[in-house]
Amino acid sequence: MEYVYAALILNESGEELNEENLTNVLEAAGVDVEQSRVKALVAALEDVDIDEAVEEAAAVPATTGGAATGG
Amino acid sequence: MEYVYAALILNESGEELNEENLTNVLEAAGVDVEQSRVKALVAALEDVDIDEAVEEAAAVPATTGGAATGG
Amino acid sequence: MEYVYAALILNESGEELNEENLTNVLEAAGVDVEQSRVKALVAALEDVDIDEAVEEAAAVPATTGGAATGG
Amino acid sequence: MEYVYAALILNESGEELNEENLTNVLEAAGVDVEQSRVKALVAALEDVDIDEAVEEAAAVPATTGGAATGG
Amino acid sequence: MEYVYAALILNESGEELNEENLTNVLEAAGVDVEQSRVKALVAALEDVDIDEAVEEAAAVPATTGGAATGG
Amino acid sequence: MEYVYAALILNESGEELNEENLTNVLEAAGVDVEQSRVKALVAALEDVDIDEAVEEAAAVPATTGGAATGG
Amino acid sequence: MSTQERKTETIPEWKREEVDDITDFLSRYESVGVVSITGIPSRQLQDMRRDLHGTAELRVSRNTLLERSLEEADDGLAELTGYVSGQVGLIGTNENPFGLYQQLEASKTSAPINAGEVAPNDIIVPEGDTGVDPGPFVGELQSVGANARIDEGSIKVMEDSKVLDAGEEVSGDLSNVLSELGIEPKEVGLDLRGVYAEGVLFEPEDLELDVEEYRSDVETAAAFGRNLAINASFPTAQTMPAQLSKATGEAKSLALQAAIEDPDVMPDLISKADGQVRALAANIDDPEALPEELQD
Repeated sequence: MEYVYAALILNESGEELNEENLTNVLEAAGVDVEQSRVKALVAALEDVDIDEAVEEAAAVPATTGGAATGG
Repeated sequence: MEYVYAALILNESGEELNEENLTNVLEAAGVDVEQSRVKALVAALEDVDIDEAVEEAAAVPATTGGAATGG
Repeated sequence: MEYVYAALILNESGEELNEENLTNVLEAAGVDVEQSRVKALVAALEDVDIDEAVEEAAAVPATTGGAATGG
Repeated sequence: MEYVYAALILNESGEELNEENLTNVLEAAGVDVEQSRVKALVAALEDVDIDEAVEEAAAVPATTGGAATGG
Repeated sequence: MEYVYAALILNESGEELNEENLTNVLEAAGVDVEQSRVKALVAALEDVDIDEAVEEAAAVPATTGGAATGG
Repeated sequence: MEYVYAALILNESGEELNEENLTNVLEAAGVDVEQSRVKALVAALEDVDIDEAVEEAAAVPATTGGAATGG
Repeated sequence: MSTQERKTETIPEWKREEVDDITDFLSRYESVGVVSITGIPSRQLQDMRRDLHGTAELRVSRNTLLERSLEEADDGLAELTGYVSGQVGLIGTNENPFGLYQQLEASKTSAPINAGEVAPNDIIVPEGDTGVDPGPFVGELQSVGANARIDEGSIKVMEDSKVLDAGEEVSGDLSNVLSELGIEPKEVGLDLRGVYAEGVLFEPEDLELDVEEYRSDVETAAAFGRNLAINASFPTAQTMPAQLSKATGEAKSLALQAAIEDPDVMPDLISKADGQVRALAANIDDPEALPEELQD
């Protein structure tokens, strides 16, 4: 999840969400960065409204998780 | 939330959650870091079991999503 | 469910949902394709708005899960 | 989601869930495959019990459909 | 329930819901048809919006599911 | 759903659930029968205990009533 | 300048040495605070020093000398002189000031309050059974302002009752009642008034951390990360099971709605058909038209 968190920091700081910035944040945290994952993340987020996606509860899986703990 | 995200990255990377590391991560993301917030976060998280909180978060969205109907 | 997943991929890629394309996807996955099931699937989906049907999956279980944890 | 669907087809067909097979399935569906996403998916699935995750999902909508799992 | 199912099939096929059609469907299924029930059913459904009634069934179980596990 | 309804009528009348009988019921209802769907249905039902599935469904509405007032 | 020089010259040697010593103390620590030590017996103060050992150091002296040292320290510490009044000491630490504050708060203990002392906060007699047998004590409680009465063989306080406002003096009667009830309204301990840490002045309210709030922030951040990963369909090891479930749920929903003849959804399709037939039957008023199983 550290890659996702890094994207979220960049989203809040207003810096561009690109491979270089992501890599910098992760390296500063001592993460052994995999470029393919950075690339994949940038690609996955390309058309995503992060602020919206973050608040939208991921319906199904969350449910599953909830049911698992709740039941 | 960027300070908290930074803490979560450090938690995953296994690096120590201290003022210096937090500052580094945030600065790498272009955040104009406030030392007092960093200090407060480090002190507060000393008493928080981050892994446990993260696990609970996985269960939470279900509750959130369902609160409307379930409540 | 592999036939249904194949239909969902075609729906996302924007390729036509026909017997040939479905067969190709399934064969690429090493599935021993039954033509009658492919035919039946295409027929069943003829008048269905797949995006809408998929969205409903997200909507419904949220309620379910919420109640499960909430109760 | 097309990458995840592709993984699920392979899981059902019993073929190995590797980069090559995923790429083949997606390409057969006309997806413009990004290798980084394929790589990231395979890596993320390494320690996941797919059947278990699928079963959990199956439990939820079943309730929805009307078949009482709980009661 | 076979009489009511027969009515549902006629509703989907678009054929008129009359005594003759109902009888035909039921006889094709090997049912020993009682004319009085056929008559009564046709009369009872005269003022019922079948599509609406059926849709209600789809809506209910969603709630049900949650309650079943949650309660 | 007409194919499923037809299968359920046959299940109630006690006639064999095969392609021929299904086709007869559907044709009697004026359905333009697709053999592939009939075939797929018979195959899909091979290992399903219909009475059990119906019973489970029957258990739900009772709960529903309770949820409506109780929830 | 001349007056100050003269003042400096008139300082006795021991004071000069004391100031030098305090100045040295100040230079050893990244964070320096002023703590009130009012009402702490000297033996308890010794215990507190020992508990702080390794984390922070307490330095007590005459206030004038503390002030002089802070003023001479010359790196912003002079801002702390405003907190030097009454019985105070300086506390130095290289730890996080937030952590220091928490530690000091946690080390505070309660103590009884004597007649003639000023209440540091509102004094409340809590609702509940006092455990005291019926007798004149009920009158004493009532006279200090507690809503008390005899109930089921003992004296009960019917509701939380404020018996004194903060800043008011404790009467002899109240002191007796409180001690009979075992209520210790005073908090005794090192009370941090202000801390100067690496260029920033913190007051107690700045240092008070709501740990629960931080915990819930962590949960929110984690949930946000999870939502983003799933909604953007970015694979992570933690969210993969959820993502697989989501995909399965979608396929199932499609299969159910399109009535796709797939073995995995047949039981659900049958259930759906059964639900529909029952829903339709529910709209039929004439029992003659209903199958036996649904007739009354």
